[in-house]
Formats: sequence, C-alpha cells, structure tokens
Amino acid sequence: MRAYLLFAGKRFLQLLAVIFCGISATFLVTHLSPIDPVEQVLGRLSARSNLSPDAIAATRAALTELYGTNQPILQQYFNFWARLLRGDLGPSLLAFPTPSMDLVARALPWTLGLLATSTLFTFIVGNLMGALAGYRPDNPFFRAFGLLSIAIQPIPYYVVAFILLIIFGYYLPILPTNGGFGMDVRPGWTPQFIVSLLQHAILPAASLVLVGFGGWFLGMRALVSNIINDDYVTYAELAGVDRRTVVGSYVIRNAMLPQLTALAMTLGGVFSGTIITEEVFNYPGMGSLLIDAVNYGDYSLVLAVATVSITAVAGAIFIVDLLYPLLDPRIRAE
Amino acid sequence: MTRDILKVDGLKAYYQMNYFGVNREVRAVDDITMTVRRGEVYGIAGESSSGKTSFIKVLAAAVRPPLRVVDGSVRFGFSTGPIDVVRASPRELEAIRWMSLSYVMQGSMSVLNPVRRIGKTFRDFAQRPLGLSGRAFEERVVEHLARLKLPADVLRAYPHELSGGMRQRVTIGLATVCHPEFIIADEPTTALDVVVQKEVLSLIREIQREMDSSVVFVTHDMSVHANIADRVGIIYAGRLVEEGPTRQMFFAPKHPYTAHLVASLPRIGDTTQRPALDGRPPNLADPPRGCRFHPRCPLAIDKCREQSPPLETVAADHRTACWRWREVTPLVGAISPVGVPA
Amino acid sequence: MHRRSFLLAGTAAGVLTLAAKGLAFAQEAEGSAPDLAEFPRKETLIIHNPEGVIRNPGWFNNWVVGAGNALSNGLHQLTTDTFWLIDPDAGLEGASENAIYNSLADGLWEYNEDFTEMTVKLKPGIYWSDGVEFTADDVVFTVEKHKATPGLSQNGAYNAQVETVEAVDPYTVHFTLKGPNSRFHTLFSVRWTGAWIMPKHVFENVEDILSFPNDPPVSLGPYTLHSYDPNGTWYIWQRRDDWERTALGMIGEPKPRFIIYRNNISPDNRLIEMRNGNLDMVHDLSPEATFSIIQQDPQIQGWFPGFPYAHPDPTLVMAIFNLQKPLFEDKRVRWALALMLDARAMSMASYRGAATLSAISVPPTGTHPRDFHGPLQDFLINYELDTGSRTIKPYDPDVGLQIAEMVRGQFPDAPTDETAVRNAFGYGWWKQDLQAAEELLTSAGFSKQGNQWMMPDGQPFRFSVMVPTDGVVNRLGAIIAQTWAQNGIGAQVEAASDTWDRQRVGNYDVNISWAVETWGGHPDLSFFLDSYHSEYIKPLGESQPDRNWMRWEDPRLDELIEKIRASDFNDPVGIEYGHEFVKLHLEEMPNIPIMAYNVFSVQSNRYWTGWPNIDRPYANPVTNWSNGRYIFTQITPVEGA
Amino acid sequence: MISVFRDLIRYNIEFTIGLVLVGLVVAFAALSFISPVDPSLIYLAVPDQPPSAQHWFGTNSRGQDLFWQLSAAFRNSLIFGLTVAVLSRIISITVGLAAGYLGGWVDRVLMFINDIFVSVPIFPILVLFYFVLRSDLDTFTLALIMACLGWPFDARLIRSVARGLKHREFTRHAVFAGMSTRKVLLEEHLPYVMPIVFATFMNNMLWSMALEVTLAVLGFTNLNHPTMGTVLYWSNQHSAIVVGVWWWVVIPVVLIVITFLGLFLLAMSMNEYIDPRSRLRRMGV
Repeated sequence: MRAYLLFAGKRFLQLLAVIFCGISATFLVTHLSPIDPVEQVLGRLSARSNLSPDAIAATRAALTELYGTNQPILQQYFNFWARLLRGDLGPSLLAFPTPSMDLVARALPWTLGLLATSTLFTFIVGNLMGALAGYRPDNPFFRAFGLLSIAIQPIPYYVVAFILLIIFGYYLPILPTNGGFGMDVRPGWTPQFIVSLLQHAILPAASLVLVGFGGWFLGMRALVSNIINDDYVTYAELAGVDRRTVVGSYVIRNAMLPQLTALAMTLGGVFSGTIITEEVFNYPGMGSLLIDAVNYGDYSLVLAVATVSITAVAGAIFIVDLLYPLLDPRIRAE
Repeated sequence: MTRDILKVDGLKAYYQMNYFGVNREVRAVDDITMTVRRGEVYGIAGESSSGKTSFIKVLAAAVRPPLRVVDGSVRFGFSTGPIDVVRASPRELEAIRWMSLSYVMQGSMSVLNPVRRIGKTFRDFAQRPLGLSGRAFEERVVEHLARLKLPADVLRAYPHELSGGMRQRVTIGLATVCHPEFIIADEPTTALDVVVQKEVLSLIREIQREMDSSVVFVTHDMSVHANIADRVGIIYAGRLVEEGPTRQMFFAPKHPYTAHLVASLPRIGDTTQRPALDGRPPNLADPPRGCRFHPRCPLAIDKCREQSPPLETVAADHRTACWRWREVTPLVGAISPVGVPA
Repeated sequence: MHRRSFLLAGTAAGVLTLAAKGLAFAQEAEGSAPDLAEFPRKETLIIHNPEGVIRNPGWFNNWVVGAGNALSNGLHQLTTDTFWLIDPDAGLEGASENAIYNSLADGLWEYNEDFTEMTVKLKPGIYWSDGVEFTADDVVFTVEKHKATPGLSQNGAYNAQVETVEAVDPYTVHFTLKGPNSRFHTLFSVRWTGAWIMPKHVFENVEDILSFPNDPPVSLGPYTLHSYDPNGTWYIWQRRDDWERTALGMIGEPKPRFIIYRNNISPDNRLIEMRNGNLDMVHDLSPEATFSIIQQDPQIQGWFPGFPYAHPDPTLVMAIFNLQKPLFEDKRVRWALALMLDARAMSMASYRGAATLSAISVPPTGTHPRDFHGPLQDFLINYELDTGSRTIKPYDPDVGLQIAEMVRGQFPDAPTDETAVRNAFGYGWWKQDLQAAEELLTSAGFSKQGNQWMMPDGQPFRFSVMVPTDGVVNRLGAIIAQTWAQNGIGAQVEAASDTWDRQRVGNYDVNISWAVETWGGHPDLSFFLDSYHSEYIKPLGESQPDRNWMRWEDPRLDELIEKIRASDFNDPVGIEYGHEFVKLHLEEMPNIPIMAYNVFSVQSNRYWTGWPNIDRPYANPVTNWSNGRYIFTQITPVEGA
Repeated sequence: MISVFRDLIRYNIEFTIGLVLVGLVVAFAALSFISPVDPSLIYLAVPDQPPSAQHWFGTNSRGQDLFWQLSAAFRNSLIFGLTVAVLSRIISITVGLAAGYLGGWVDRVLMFINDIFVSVPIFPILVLFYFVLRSDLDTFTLALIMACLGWPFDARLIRSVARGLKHREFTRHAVFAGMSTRKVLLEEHLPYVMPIVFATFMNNMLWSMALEVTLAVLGFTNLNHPTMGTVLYWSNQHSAIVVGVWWWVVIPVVLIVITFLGLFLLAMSMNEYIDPRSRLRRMGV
C-alpha cells in the first residue's frame, strides 16, 4: 500500500507539472499573438455600422481600458493564474461579456460525453473482440473483422468523419449531420430529447468508433495471440480450467495491462480526434468552440479551451495511471 | 486390470505448417511405441528438439496446431476406465484431466498466471475435479501444501513473490493435489539449483509412492534419471531409440547414442577426455534415410544408411533400435576408441 | 476482470453524470424549444442567418460592444428601431423617399444652418412590446447612458459628436453638437447596427448595463422573442398582437406570424435544407451551389431572373495599394497594374462570370448606376491616359456584353437586352493593354530583365497580394496575382485569415478587399468618403480607421470632403461632388475598383412569394446587414403551399 | 535491415501489399516533377469537367487539372510527412537511446519530459500555433512544430529496446573495449533499433499527414500550397459534392485512404516482425 501511495504521489506531481507547463506555455503563446482583442471588436463594430473615425478612436480608448490589455505581460500572467485558481478566465471576447469559462462549461459536457462514451465503447468492445479474435484465430468472422479494421484504422479522423458526412448528409440523408439535438425538442430528460440527442450523437460517435476501434482490436488480437501461447495459459487449458476463467482471468486479464498503458498514452490523441469530429458535424462541443475562438481572435477563450483540454486530458491519464497498479500486482510490489 | 497404465502404439505426431504456399512438415514424433506401468517412474531422455517434448505433449493431450497426431494411439487404462487421448472428445478429456492425468510443465517461472494469487490458481485448477467446496477444498489444499513443505499463506501470494524453488513446488502441488493416477513431469527440475533439485526430486518420488501413481519424467539430464527413474526411454530425432531399466541403460547401453548420453555424465575421479558427439541432431523436416543417428554414429555402416532399425528386445524389458547393438559398449572408462569397423 | 469493468464503469458513470450536469446547464439556459407542429409553414418564415454557433444565445443586449455573435439572429431586424433607415436598394415606393425611410422619426432631420444642431420629430403612437409608449425620453436616456458608459456601442460616437440632447416635448428631440456635422443623422440611419433606442423604463433600473443580458428583450419592433436554442443555433420570433403600434407596422403588416432564424448551417447544408423546404431565405451560397440549386428547383430565385442571379452589394471589391509603401508611390505604376488585368478572366475566376464590374470607385449597385455609372459612361469612353509615349483610351464599354456572350453557352438564361446586361455585368472596364502597361512602367523608370520587371532602384518588383482564405474575393485575388505574375511582376498571392486586422494596421502590399461602401440607395458618398480625409491618416503599424485602407492622402480630396461636409445630405449637388470624386480617383488610381461584392442570396417561392429582385428592387435580400425588415411586409404566403 | 525486408516480403503479405500501395502513391506523386502545368495556377482548364481521356481525374471548379493537382498535392504531403518523420526520429532516437543506455537520472528526467509531451493534446496546441503565427505558419514551420510534438511515444519504445540491449554481451565488450558512449549507441545499438525506427517512422508519417489534412481542411495552413488537405479544403469551399463535382472529393479521398492504408500496413507488419513470437508463427518453426 505504501508503495502504491508513493507511486500515486509521483504521478500526481507529474500531473501538476504537466498542467503547469502546458498552461504557462499556452498563455505565453497566446499573448505573443499579434492579435489585439480591442482591434478585433472594433473591426467587427465598425464593419457593421458607419461610425465616424473620431467615434472609432474614442471607442478604442474606452475598450482598451475595459479589457485591461494595456498591462505588462508578466502582470497579465499573474492575474491570469490568480483568476484561473478562482476558475475564472475573464470575459470571452466573441461573446462579451460572458465569462469564457461559462462557454467552456457549456461545451465540455458534449465533448466529454462524446469522448467518454466512444472511448469506453471502442476500448471495451474493441478489446473484447480483439481478445476473442486472438483466441480464435481461424474464426472467419473475426478474420473479416480484422481485415476491416486494418482497412479503416489508418484513415485520419477528419477523412472518416467527412466520408460519413457526405454519405449520410447527402447521398443517404437518414441521420442528422448537424448540431447536438433537433430544434423541435426541448432539452430535458424527456424521451423525445434523449432520442434526438442520441440520433445526433450517432455520426460523430460512429466516426470516432470507426477510427478508434481498429487500434484496440488489432492490438488486443496481437497481444492475445501471443499470450495464448504463454505457458500459464496452455497449462490452465491442460488442467481443464473453465473456458471463461481462462479467457477472462488468464488471457484478457494479462493482455489488459499493456492496453491500459496504451489507453493512457492515446487519450490525448483521442481528444484531438473528438474535437476534429465535432468540427465536422457542428457538434456543440469544445472543438467548434476552439475553432470559433481562433477565427474570432478571442484569445481569452482560446486560452480557456486549451487550459481545460490540457487539464482534462492530463487528469484522465492520471486516473488511468492510477488504475494500472490495481491490475498489475508486480507494479504494486515495487 | 493390467499392469500397464499407458500403451503408446505407433504414435506419429507431425508439425504441419503451410505458410503462403511454403509447405513444411516436421516429424517431431515418428512412430513411437511404448508402455508405462502402474506405479513406475518412466524417464524420457533426449537432446533438445529431439521431439521428446512434442511426445509428451501428445501424452498429456496437449496437442495444438500446428502439431498434429497423424497416426497411432495413446491409451490410458485409468481406474475410471480406459481412454485413448488421441481420439477422446474434449468432454472425455475434461473428465480425466487433473483427476487422473496431470502435468507438470516445463519452466516453473512461466506456468503460473502472474496476476493471479496462488490460491485462486489452485481453485481454478483443482476445485472442479475435486468437487470440493469452499472450506473443505481450502483444507485439502493447505494440507497438501504442508506435505510439500509450503506454508498456507503462499495461497495469498502472487507468483512473483515466491522463490524459484517454492514456485516449482507450487506447480508440483498443483499437479498432484488431486492425487492423479498419472503424472507427466516435463523438466521439472531444470533451472533449479542442485540443492533445490534434490528436494524436488525426492518430493516427486514421495508423492508418487504415497499416491501410487505413475510418472513420466522428462529431462535431458541423465543424472536426474539415474536418481529417479525406474525405466528410461531415449528419444532421438522423433524416435524411441532405446528403452530399458535404469541400471541397464547406464551400465549396459545398447545404443551408441545412449552410450554417449551416459558417457557425458561427469563422474567423480574421472578425468579422461571423452569424444564429444559431433554433429547436430537431424533436421526433422527431412530426416536422413535409414537409422536417423547414422550421420553421427561412430558405428555406422551402409546398412544403417539404408534401412532404419526396428526396436528389438535385447534383454528383459530392454529394447533398442540399432543394427549393431551388439558392438555397442559403454564408453565409460574406455581407453581405446572402440567400434572401429573391421 | 470484474474489478476492471467495475473501474471502467465507475469512470463512465462519472463522465456521464458530468455530461448530464452540462445538459442540465443547457436546460437552465431557458430552452423552451419549439415543437415545429406549432408553426404552420404558411404562417412561418424560415431565414438563414450566416453566423456560426451563437455562443451566448441568451444575450439580447445588443448595445454592448462586441456582445456575442448574435448579430443577425433577428434581434435587430425585428425588435429594435431608430430614426431612419436608408435602403441599400431603391426602397419601397411611397414608404421611402430617396430610399430613406422615416422609421421612429416622423420626418427628415432638421439641422440649423451651420449644422451644429439637429432636431428630430418622433412618430406618436409607437409602443414598446410591454405596453409602455415610446417617447423622446427613451432617446435622451439612450444618448446619455451611452455617453456615460464606455463599452456601449455608440459611446465613442456620442462623446465625440454630441454636446447635449434634450427632449423638447415627448415627440421632439433636440441635439446640440460639438461641431458642425451635416451627416450626424447617419448615426441614426441603419446599415446593420445603428444607434438603436433603448427602453428607458427597463434600462434605467439596471445596475451594470455591460453585464445585463436583457432576456427577453422588450421590443420596439413588430415581433417579440418566442424561444431560442440554448445551444445557439436558432431563434424564433412571434408577431406582436399590437404590431400596428410599431414603426414597421405603420408601413405595412408583417405577414409571417412566426419568423425563425437558423444559423450555423454549412454551405452544403444550406442548399440541402432549402431544397427540402426548410429555409425560405438563404443569405449566401457559393456561385456553384447557386447555379446547381436554381437548376434543380424552379421555385428558387436570385436577384436577377437569370444568370448572374447574385445581388450586387453596395461594397466595391478592389485591389487596394498600400500607398505608404514606396512600391506604389508612382501612379503610373498603379495604372500599369490596372491595365495588365483582364476583366473577363477576373469575372470568370471569381464569380464564374456572375460579376458586376465597375471601373469607377462607386459600387454598381442600388441606385448608383442611375446616378454615376450611366451619366459617367461617356466621360469614361473618352477618358485619355498618357502612357509616357502616347495617349490611349483605356476604357472598354462592352466588356460586360462580351462576358454575357461567354457565359451564355453554359447559362442560356443570361440577359440579352443591353441595359439589362449593363446592370448585371457592369457598364464596362479597362481593356487589358499590356503594351500600355509596359510603356507606363518604363516611363516610371522600371525596366524589364527577362520576364521580370525591375524597379528604378534595380530591385525586382515584388509584392504579395493579400486575400481572405475563402470566398469569391479569394478567387479574385488569386487570378489577379496570377495575371500580374504572368506579365513579369513578382506578385505572390497570400491567403490570410486575418486580412481585416492586417489591412487595419497597413500590414500588406496589395490587399483585395473593399475601401468603398455606400448607402446603396442614396447618392451621398459620405458613408466611406468622409473617412478618407487626411486628418485621419495614421502611419503604418497604427490602426487606420475605416475605410481609407490605402491611406490615400491628397489635398484635393480633403477639399472635396470638406465641401461635402458643408452640404446637406439630400442636396443634389452631392451627385456632382460624387462625380468629382470619381474623376479624382481615376487620375490617382489609389486602388483598382473591380466589381461589386455580389452575394448569392436566394429565396424560395415554395411557401412565401413577393421577394425583392432587379425588377422590383425594394430591398436587399441578404439576411444579416440589410434592411430586410421591409421584406416581411411585402411577401405573402403561397396559396395551397 | 535489407534481410529484414527480404523476409518481410517473402513471408508477410501485408507488408507486400503496403509496399505496393505506397509505391503507387509515391510514383503518382513523383509524376508531379514532370507535370506540364503549374499546380498553383488556376483557370487554365475548363472548370468542372468530369474525368475523361483528356483529364484523367477531371478538372475542379478552379479550372485545374485534378490529376496534376493531386500529383503535386501528394508529393507535398509526402514530403511534409517525411520531413516531420525525419526530424522527430532524430529527437526520439537521441532521447530513446540516451535514456535507455545511460539510465539513472538522465533517464528519469528525459522520461519525465516525455510524459509531459505524451499527455498534451496536440491538436489544440497546433491550432494555438496557427492562432499566433497565422500566415507565418508555412509548411516547414508546421513540420518543425509537429516534429517537436511527435517524438515521445517512439522515444519511449526505443528506450525500452536500448535498455534490453544495454545488458547484452556485445555492449559490455564494446564498453570494455573503451568505445565512447556515442560510438556504442551509434555503431552497436542503432542497428538493433532500426526496425523499430522504421515502424515508428511510418506511424509518424501517418500521424503528421493526418493532422496536416485536418488543419488544412479547416483552413489553418498555407492554402496556396497544394496538399492532400488543401485539395479537400478547396473542394469544400466550392461545395463540390452538393453541386455534383464528386470527382473532386472522391478521388482525393480514395488516394488518401490508399496512402494511409499502405503506410499503416508497412508499419504494422514491421511491428509484427519486431515481435519475434508473431514472426515465428508466420514463418513456421
């Protein structure tokens, strides 16, 4: 147990380091940006009415004061941390004066929902099927499946999503390709809403699953096809140990370990994939939020999205890391 | 009920592989016939990749592709009834596994599930055959472990927490906890230091006596055979080349290969240089015609190159497959090289 | 095994509860979303709003600068109002004069003789949607609140221009200005966001206006908020029962009982949705998309009955030279670059031929052809240019006709009648005259080495052509740069996503954009011209106020601007000044005017009909910035639809 | 390494298929060097022509011949992928070998940094760079940035191998023979990690090219530089699918899939080769 706590402590420090470095870097990068939010807002304002030049000048003065963009960068950096610890990242500029964090908070659940459900699904089902495929190498169904996932797995997230969009958005318009739920349902735990919610989640989730699935499937299949030749498996089979126990507690249980590490290592990538997919399907998550923020030059929002993404991913990895020793007694012992 | 518990008859087991047109057939076990008696320890010796492991895989009904039994039978006469493991259905096999037929696998390090506590492993292996539940089972196991000089708390341990010797004893414990009639032990002592080796051997002996079960004991190490086996069979290139009571095998081998194996044993006070056996065991994908040993055999004659010798009985219980078995003499203590063709 | 699945289940549960929380959040965001059954199609108008996802959908306080991106979700068209609206097209017969509508105002502005005071009479009988009457007090409150609150949209404007404002009586407002300003009223004349009037009785009780969402908004227009998407992709507005008590209602009955604004629809989806009858007005499509949908669905119409379909906006797309860079200081060079261009190629590349060309610095849209392009045609035909070795007449009055011929193969419905062609394809443009261009460059001291032009200082003549990352302007820039490059100019096209910021601070060489925007329906050019005055010019790196992006400085220009300032908005002399400006511009060529920013906004006659078009140009059909509100009084449901 | 390839081609159908696919794409991309048209020019051909004898892949709405356009695009994308791969290989091999061989605090520090990189979501970071650099984010800069983000996984992998090698006989000999660490790493260990380097090389190309496609389609790269991504970007801009210019989307997508599939097969079969057990299973014995 002490060993475990030690391990957890080390990991936690790492987590903090990741978050700190990540966020600081993000802050620096965004503030090196030549983009001046005041000019952004002014641009949008003057482009859409006929303000006289002196009117524009006066407005600029007022806004610079209001946004506090005239402070030295170090000052801004400290303020930033101070505010961040209070969970406040300043007002978004594309939705002034709504706090950036509100926007993120509104988008995050969509992303997490999509990410978590698709990842868990791909991870569990992919590994289970992979295990069976590795255990029954000659089963034609699994063979076909293997080929299929080999064919799909390498295609970039975007392209897969794009293909789905074209097929179901245009040639075979049976599924919604846009938004989080239909405009004819009211949010809430009503059946219509949940149905609509699921319908709209199908394509984004599908694209993630299609891409993510293969990795787990193939990886697990390879692992298992090796592990079933391991002595302890052969031995257990010789001893006539019950099939389910062999597959479960001997084969999968051991193959799970590298897969779990893999999960931790790929989470970042999966997250990226999710926000890409969201962009394709106009899913109201972090992805489209980030893209908007970039296009509007809204750096407090960009910062908020990046901060939350980094923290969320690092946190998820942390959790997975913590699970690992629970599954592998050997680590625990160290 | 006969005195033989195992009758192996004309057993042929080949590795058959087909990889993108590349067809290869490795005759790991090529026409072996032998028997094992009740209550005896039958030692099987042979160099690595001589096919001995494949042979016992068949005995243990552990045949897995690409290894296939192409011919012959392996009949056990268990108290529960006779069974030919080559033809038996999985269900029938289930029925005899561990209860009647158990197996100590090579490499104690790797036969235990690294992420499973010993106790659970015992439950996985033995609960079904023993048909005991919770408490009773627990006691049975603990008591059996005690016999193996293992404390009860190994049950709560993970394999990596045990020493090599303990682990080996655990595996033997696993194989014997159900008091099977027939135990197959594959190199159970290799990779153990000599002291532990002794322990383990006597342990196996003990248990075998107590339970009056039969043991097939495989190792390339002749000295181990000397210590434990009642009879020894020598496998070379997938064939049983000689078989006989241990003493005779050691002091009056009737096959040049055996002679060499025996000779290669170190003896106290013996300093004579022994001619090492040159050449390597034949590639089983295409074994030499005639006697498979002839390329390496000091006694080889044309006949050996043409026809493969049958196993003929040369003394009580003693069979060998050599055209020139009469010329074979123990190399031990020999001064001048013998068997130079006249 | 079971332990693992338990753990996974655990995480799953955690995440899902998180998601649930988020949905709860969305729920709290007051989403009484519509059941479409409530909205019979013949009472409901569905409009495409070109914005992306609206990130703070619950924000209806559009007096705060940069408040959200809900800029054309119906709020300003349906619930806000101000004194006048100047239509970018001809405006409604009877309801408007010179395209000027009196909206809240009962008549035109009244200035004193030196333009230091302005009096406005308000229409009586106009009521806010909560039953409170609209009076001069609301106006006074609005102006004073703005002056006092930095961060409100007109804070700068009022502080810079308004000394005092008082309510003479409930229906009369009197402004005293800080200086003479004959165009002060334009602040209250809507383009997109105008100086909307605040409901005093609501805002006077608000502690901090900058953080007041104003949800639901009290409406001064004929519609009120029905419901909106908490995820910011649609808004539904419902007609007030007392719609007659609004300025728009007094002009005519808005026919739709419900108006739905839908945003965040990808270009492809717009086409699909319109074809499926889920959109009545689409703000814009790509040229290709327009051609294909008009082919597929006869009920769908554009501005022109046939090719080129698109509506010419009162913005003039041009190649803007950065005049503060020595590269372009010589007007002969600027002219040479202009004469190298091929109008046909530009039209085809950018709009597949559907461009409305203009050689002069006034967009060929709205009533401008009547006031400028028509009258100036002869001047242009006879316009002479000294290339240094000879004088030429660079203008080609028939290029429009030629383009019409070119496209007729693919689009038989392209017009044939000459005036129709001129209105659709433009009155003419410069002949591509490479020889004249060479002569001009040579006379400017440039020399040609191989196929590369060298500047007088011996350096190769190289520069980048900045274009946005998409749309027709991008295509136009690409072909322009290409044409120059093919003629020995080291022009490199550069697609940038931040063109707007960069043109503001002058961080470009040549910029394909527009420095000209006009009322469209009214000949007054002050809309853009006033900002051309040299007093506003900033050095490179500093932010130049709209719209003199080329930083063109010329005493003659200042003189002209001052004359315009001194004359009344509706004084016919304005047109003459306009002509003067055009001629001055031609002489200097500070930027190369090319074509109107044509927008492919299309409408469907499936459920509603009576849309504006070239034959009945009473309004601009684009759905975001134009005065589209008048369209709602003109359309009628299609029988049996 | 050569013998490795021979074995793979002999015993591993996936590898062979992968080789063929990648070969096809490379050949196609190579054609761009003899291209008769400058891919950056527009409206040189009649727009929107379906595939024909004259234009094998048809023409797009920008009046470009898609065959040559795509050929150039794929060349650029492959070059991009290679650049990133090479650069990031340099980092990952250095880090991996150093960490694995030197061990101790060097290892700990390097792996700590490594873990930081592993757990940073890369796409938002890239978008961030675009947000700051905008038009200055040219292809090479992007490649550089991605190289700096794309090494940690492989470094870890190489490290684990190097660790194994460290305790091998020949390493000790080399060390006793007084070889410098650098020499040991380069001359003794590198050959052993070569297959892994190859596999990770392919994976890295997959990764970077996929991200390039994504960024480009979102308009976050140099759009005048034809690549897999920008081709799709322009086809979206011209709503190619809905207006029926399907070849402008379908052909690139198919080619992209071929490319990625090929690279993936190479990487996968090489990985299998690296794992001796699965190799043996294939080759028998």
